[in-house]
Amino acid sequence: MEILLAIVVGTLYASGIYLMMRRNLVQLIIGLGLLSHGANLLIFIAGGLRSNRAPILAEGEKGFSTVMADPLPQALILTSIVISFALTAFALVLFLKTYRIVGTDDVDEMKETDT
Amino acid sequence: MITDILTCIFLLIGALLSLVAAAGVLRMPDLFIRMHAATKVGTVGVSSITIGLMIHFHAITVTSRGLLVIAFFLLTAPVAANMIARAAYRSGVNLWILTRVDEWKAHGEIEEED
Amino acid sequence: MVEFVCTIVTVLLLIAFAASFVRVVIGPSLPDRVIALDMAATIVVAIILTHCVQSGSAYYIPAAISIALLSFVGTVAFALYISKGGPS
Amino acid sequence: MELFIYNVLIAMLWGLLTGNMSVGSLTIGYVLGYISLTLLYPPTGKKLSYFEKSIQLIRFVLYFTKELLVSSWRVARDVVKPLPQMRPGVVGIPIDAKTDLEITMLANIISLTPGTLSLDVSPDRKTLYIHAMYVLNPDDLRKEIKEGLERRLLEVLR
Amino acid sequence: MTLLPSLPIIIPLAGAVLCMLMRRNIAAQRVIALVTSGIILLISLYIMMLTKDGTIAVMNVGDWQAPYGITLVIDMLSSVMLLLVGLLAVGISIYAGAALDTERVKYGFFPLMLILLMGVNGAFVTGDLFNLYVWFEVLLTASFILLALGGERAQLEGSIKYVALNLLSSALFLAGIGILYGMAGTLNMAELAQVVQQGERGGLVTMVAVMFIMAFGIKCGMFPLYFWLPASYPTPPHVVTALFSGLLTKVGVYALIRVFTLIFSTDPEFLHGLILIGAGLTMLSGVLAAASHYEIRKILSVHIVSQIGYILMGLGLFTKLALTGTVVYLMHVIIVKTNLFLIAGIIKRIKGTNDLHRLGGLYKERPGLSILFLISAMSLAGIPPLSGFFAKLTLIIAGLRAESWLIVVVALGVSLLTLYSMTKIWAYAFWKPAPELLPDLDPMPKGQWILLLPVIGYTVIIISIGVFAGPVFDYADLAAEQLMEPQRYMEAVLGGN
Amino acid sequence: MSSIIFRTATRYMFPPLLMFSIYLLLRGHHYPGGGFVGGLLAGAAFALHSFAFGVEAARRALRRDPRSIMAVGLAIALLSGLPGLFFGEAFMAGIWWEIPLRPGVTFDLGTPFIFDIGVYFTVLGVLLTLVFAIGEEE
Amino acid sequence: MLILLSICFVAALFAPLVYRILPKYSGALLMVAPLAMFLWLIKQIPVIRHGHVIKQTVSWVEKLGLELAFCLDGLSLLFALLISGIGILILFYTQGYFKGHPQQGRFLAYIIAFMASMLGVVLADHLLLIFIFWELTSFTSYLLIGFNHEREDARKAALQAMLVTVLGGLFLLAGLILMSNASGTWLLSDLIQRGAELRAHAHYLPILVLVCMGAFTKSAQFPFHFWLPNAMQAPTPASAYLHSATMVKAGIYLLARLHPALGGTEEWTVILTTIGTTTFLVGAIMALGQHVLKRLLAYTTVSALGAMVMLLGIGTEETIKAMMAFILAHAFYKATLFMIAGGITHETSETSVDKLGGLRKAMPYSFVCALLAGWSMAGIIPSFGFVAKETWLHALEHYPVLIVATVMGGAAYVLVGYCTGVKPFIGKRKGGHHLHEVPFSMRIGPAVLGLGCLVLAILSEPIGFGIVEPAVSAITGESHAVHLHLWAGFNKAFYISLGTLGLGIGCCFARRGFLKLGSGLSIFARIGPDAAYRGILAAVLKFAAWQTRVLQTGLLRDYIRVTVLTTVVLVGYAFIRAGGFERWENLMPISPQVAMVAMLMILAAFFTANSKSRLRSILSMGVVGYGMAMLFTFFGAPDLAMTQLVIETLTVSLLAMAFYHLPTFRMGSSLRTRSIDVAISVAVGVTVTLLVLAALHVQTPTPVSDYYLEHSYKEAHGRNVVNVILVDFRALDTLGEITVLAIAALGAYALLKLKPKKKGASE
Ligand code: NA
Ligand code: NA
Repeated sequence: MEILLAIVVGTLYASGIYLMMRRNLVQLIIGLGLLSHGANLLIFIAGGLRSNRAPILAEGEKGFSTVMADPLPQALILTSIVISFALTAFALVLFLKTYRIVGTDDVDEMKETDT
Repeated sequence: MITDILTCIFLLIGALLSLVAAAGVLRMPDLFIRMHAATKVGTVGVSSITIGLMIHFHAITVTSRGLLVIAFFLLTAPVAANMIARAAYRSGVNLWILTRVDEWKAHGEIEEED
Repeated sequence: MVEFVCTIVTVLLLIAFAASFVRVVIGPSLPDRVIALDMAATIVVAIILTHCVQSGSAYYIPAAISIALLSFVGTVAFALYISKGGPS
Repeated sequence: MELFIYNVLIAMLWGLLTGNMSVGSLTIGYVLGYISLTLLYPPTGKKLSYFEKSIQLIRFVLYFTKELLVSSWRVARDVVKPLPQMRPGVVGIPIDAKTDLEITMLANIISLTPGTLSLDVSPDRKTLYIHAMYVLNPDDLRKEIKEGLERRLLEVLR
Repeated sequence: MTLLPSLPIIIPLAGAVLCMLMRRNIAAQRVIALVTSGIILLISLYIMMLTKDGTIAVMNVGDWQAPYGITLVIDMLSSVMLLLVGLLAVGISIYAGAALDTERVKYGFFPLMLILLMGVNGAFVTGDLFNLYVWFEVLLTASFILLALGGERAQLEGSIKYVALNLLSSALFLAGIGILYGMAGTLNMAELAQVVQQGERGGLVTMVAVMFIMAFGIKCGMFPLYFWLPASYPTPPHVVTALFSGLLTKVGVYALIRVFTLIFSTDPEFLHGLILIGAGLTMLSGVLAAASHYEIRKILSVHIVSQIGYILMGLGLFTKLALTGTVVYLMHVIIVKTNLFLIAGIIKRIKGTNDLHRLGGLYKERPGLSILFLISAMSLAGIPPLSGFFAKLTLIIAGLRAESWLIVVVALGVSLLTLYSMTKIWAYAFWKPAPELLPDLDPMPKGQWILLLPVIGYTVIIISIGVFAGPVFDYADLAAEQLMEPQRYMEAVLGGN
Repeated sequence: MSSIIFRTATRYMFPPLLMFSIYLLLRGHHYPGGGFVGGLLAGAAFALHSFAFGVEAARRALRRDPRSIMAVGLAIALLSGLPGLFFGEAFMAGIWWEIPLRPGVTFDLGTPFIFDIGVYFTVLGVLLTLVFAIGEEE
Repeated sequence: MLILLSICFVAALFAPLVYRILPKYSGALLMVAPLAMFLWLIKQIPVIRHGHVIKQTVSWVEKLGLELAFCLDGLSLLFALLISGIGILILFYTQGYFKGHPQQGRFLAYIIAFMASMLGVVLADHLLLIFIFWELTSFTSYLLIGFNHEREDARKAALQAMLVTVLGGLFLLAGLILMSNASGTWLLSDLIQRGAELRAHAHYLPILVLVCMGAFTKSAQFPFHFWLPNAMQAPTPASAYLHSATMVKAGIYLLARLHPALGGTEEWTVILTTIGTTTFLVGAIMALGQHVLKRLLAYTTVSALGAMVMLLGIGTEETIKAMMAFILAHAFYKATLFMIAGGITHETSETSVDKLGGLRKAMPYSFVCALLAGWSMAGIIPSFGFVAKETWLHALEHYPVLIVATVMGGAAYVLVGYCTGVKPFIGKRKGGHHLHEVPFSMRIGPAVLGLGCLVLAILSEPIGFGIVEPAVSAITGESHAVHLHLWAGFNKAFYISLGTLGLGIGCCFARRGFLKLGSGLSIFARIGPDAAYRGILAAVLKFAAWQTRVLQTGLLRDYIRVTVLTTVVLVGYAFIRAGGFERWENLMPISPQVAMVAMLMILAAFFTANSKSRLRSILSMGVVGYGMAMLFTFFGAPDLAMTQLVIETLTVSLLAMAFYHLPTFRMGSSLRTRSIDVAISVAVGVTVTLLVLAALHVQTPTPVSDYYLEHSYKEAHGRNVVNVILVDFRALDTLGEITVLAIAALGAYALLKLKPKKKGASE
């Protein structure tokens, strides 16, 4: 199972990188999105898929009796999801603005600052 | 036991309905017809699965929340469908060639609106 | 039994999900893709609910409601986009 | 008055959500609902009358469920068939519904019923355009909706 | 310790929140920013007092004992970095208050700056790997916005590259964290270090370590990962570039130092060798790029890269003396670089441009400014007895002691080219007679003396680092000593078990 | 403009949505949910409002600028870390009070919960800042 | 010592201020600093004479072993006397030379700072301290050479001088550090004791070469001599001081200083003698072809420096004695001639010897001084130049080849002495305008030094044992008796000296020929070291521009490619180095749901990446997100599933809202570009997959999480462990997270609302 999921992670990273190398600003954003999906899934898998039971203590119980899913990677991924959402939102506006000011959404044409 | 069987039945019905809806979405000839399949059968499908869920747990908290799920779906689905259909119709999405009547005749008039 | 049926149900739902994904990909118009995605979200809700039954934990129900609501908001946003004449 | 009911409904909804129908819980629900409503409506002197219409409501729900199941079956069958039998069309239906709530409810109910999908309300709010899957005769369809769904719905609402 | 180590995080956040609440009151925002910066400085001084005897200050946030909660750890290196942040914050606040247009302030310059400081401080004090990631994102986000704020074309274009490449780095970082967590079952850096040093997972550890080199390498502007830096740094207002140059890349370097002295110290031959190679190429590539530019801010920006090379050189050599050099270099370069950018800002104000071909005559007209520039520039070039000299000297001694001839040759050569670049600015902007075509835009902009305040202050610091190199080296040496003995860090955090 | 149907539906969905968001916030400590998702849903409610009635109306319904809400949320989150200090514990240490609702039933109010409220408001403010700003774009 | 040195630096620091307040008396006031030093040094002569060494040490940078260690012995005393003594005179001279010049204050500051640095070089006992002052002399000389900064030539010359000397300085630094590493001490006085050890060390040759590089660049040895004539762009006081009397001799000083430690080996002798002799001759020959006063002097300075290195290279007691005498003689006559040359140019605005003449009437004082100095330079009795040359020739008794060289060089000195000391003053007046003598302050220096040439000669004996002897002892490391005589009788040396003079006079008559030769030699300007310097500089700049162009293409794609490829290669290498995989254990069995979701996600990712329609791309990404949510659901993460779905929907909606304002996809890349990108992306994918797989087999039980599961309800009052982690165990993360959210929103808002201003509005 994990092997299959590892391939998924690889695919997400690959697609993300590929999209980032395209010329369009929107593709850049989508690429970043896929990349963050990939990273999240990687944490999820690497953190260990030890159980499918949610780490939530049932009403009335005082302690867990069976193996639960590891809660820490979940918390990490949650944080990471939110952060990448924030960045995606900002990047989106940034790109929107860039398109307005530069007059194109072609990344290849944006090399004024480098030379 | 009986609850289990009922649960299974409702779940399966839901799944099959969703499958049918999906088939509709794939097969139907134009957007509007596809929407009939997508929104309605999907809604009924989810509701059916929710009923299965409520039967399975037969607990008041689960049932109340299940009812809420159904209620939210019944509330949102038609509105969403309406919004999309209206927008699509006005923006000139093609009707199926066999469409019999078009009494609205506002098809593709979006520009006038804005 | 329930667990087994749940697996079957999930697989069926996933097939439906795949079908709606195909519609997302082939379009042809934007509204087509949008309703297909909306339906995909609905199917995800169904899968989550099925998983509730399978795992015996009802924790996922609020998640289902949230998705229903959010996907509604999303669909509306797309509808507005379409009615503003946004290009696909 | 309408708002009051609505508020009570919200309070009950709260109870449902928390799974706790105690007085305290309902009060919290009421207060939350009140806050939400005040956000929506700045206080006005609007006054509405209302009475319980539970019997009509139940009748309506039963009718609607039947319609839902029947037409679901029809659509589902058609989807699976190798050659679909549908005759779609866009039809305008003159409506008696007046208020926003009435129009919306009607449109939604129509949309929920498989085989029909409301598209838009005319600017003069007198006609509801729908897309239907089986339009053998537009006038039959009009009649079916006006006599069936709209009448029963307005009964409940008025 | 229940509060102190967290204050460098709390105070700027509180200041930022206050600024956000006082959105419309620009004057109040300026005051808040300045006061907050002042408090940050005072706190960092106090922390320095506490840690100067070698104490490692540890605080468990929320009273959850390590490794379960997030632990804040301040050793000498962190302490030094915090102090630098404090110094920078005060100067930048003063400068920004006078230099920035009201529009930028209205749209949140000060809260963004304070949040940037929060992120930077957070990165310096945290003892938790994932928390480090969070602070990185905080400061990156703040920097994205500061970079783009204003919305001029160059800014936006630069921002896009900056955003794209830094997010790529974040994805790498995150992947590294995920794998490390899966391997060690903890995120606490001290415990991670313990697990890694038990050494059963050598191969994988090295792989992950390489990922960390890459992730932090992008952030700190290492060769060949630094492209975003020259593309973006010369675009925002000078005060923003000054802030960035002082802090952003340095956080990346700090992270590299922290992680590669504490956690990944098991395979120095390969890993630190890799860093050393990177360091050499970085300093060379950066300085060459600087030699090819004729715009002050571009020269200074690519020079950042070159200086990163020096800082990394100490880490790559991985001896106590080398790390001492690295710490001194950090102290030196943060202040000097910031100061140079601030001076470039003043030049832009006076002359309306930073283009060397269009500038001139400043030496004649502004002897004071000239001297301020010259001191910073020569410090950067390593002319004794200014701050940069001691930093480079230490690294070179360390390199020769380690018999890493090649890196020493590169470091010395780069030093010469740095001198070349600095004298280029000096010759073109200051010595050369002013080209006729450039009118003196604003002979004495009002409030210019306020802009000079931080510059003078930093210049005094630059000279002081040289003159009082003794005490400076005592601190740096202590920092290096702690870095070379990670056992102390682990004991301080985990309580010796 | 949007249709009557959508406007009406929004009017009736708005309060339950807000309520649901608060429900998620309150239950978050024990069940899935929490300040983040709660805040997002509250934001979604206002976003819907802005779709239906325009951004101006949504701003009026919100009463305060979303950026202020955001700042207040951050302030709450930050301040929730301080009570621990008065009890001699560390920054962000959880302090819990048991609030009796009725005899025998208590509600655990703790600083982590207050922190979650801060998250709620921050997220609400953030989402609306974004939605309104993009919505107001020409 | 330290205090006196500090006073000098302080004087430099306050020079502009002093000048601004008291412009007329600034020179005199500031002179107090070097004067104090000079007097103190004079006082020490007897002490040093008796073989004592004065030391002073103040700790500075303990951790680096760097101390402010100073040591005064015979060698440093001689140099320090020269530096402070001539420095005083130069300050007088400056007063007149720069009268009314707006930047005189700055000049004073620079030159006093230089003087202090130079004193530091010769007094320092710590290797690093020497280097510090060494670099300071380079730096101050940069400011001095570039003093006429509005002239491009001056700027270029300043840069050249600094680059060359600093380059040498860096070599020197490396040499010094290696030396310290090899000997285990930083102190010169200790180092000298460990000479044998050092000479036997494996790093001896590198050390020697590095130190020589430092010394040769500073002392303008061939092939680094070119900067010195160019440095004549400096104002004359600076040239007189730096480029004749002091700075250029720093290299000589250093070599002399290190002679006991490094000298006496074959390598030492070969390197120093070869380079020294070459420089001596090259300088002399180049001087012949010059007609500009200062350049004439500059080339002979180069030559003289070569002679000193040559003499030091031979390293016998005699040659060292000769070297010291020559240093003394050279400092006196060369500084005088420079000052006279400056005075002439100051009054006539003329720089070429050939356009000058008949100034004796107008400038009698100058003439006398110049004559004395020129006399000494030509090495004619009675002058100290003669004494030095006698000693020199005597010392070279056993080196006939070098004697020939000396004769040739000496002849050139005669010519230059004539051209600069005599020729401008005799013959017909050239240039009609009204001329007068230089101001008084400009006469003091030449007068003192010019007379000094004579006086020293007369006082040869006491100078010899009082000053030269301790210096020689310091260089050789053992005590010697030095006797200098004005008149040593008609010995071989005298005859050779006489011959030299004759040859020199002959040269004076053949000067026209030499000028032609000089223009012929100007070919060296194109192929010589100067050209090499320019060529190297240009090549470096060209390479720099090329690398910047190649690396900083401006294309984000290129940046990502390089970044990603580097990562892939290095991680892949680490993977191979680690020996690939081990076996996996405890993998979960494949479940059909998960497998399907995985396949769907792969497909969705593919369609996201490969789509001509941006909405298809975006919605496909939504599907990926839904897939993530389903995985989270299947593996027990309800919070994650919920958040993922909500966020995914929001993201897609926000994108849709923004799309309204963005154009549709238009630009595609070429097939080649896409193929490369696909290859790179696949490489990334494979690497990441391998990484995850490699990570799978090392998973450990997670004690941290068990702690959370156990304590979440008991101590943190929460049943939902994930939420408890977020708001309690790791609340700080969440605080950071919402901060990110808040500022991202703030930024987006600002970006949308803030309209860019017109150009140049900010800063
Ligand atoms: Na639906
Ligand atoms: Na929906």
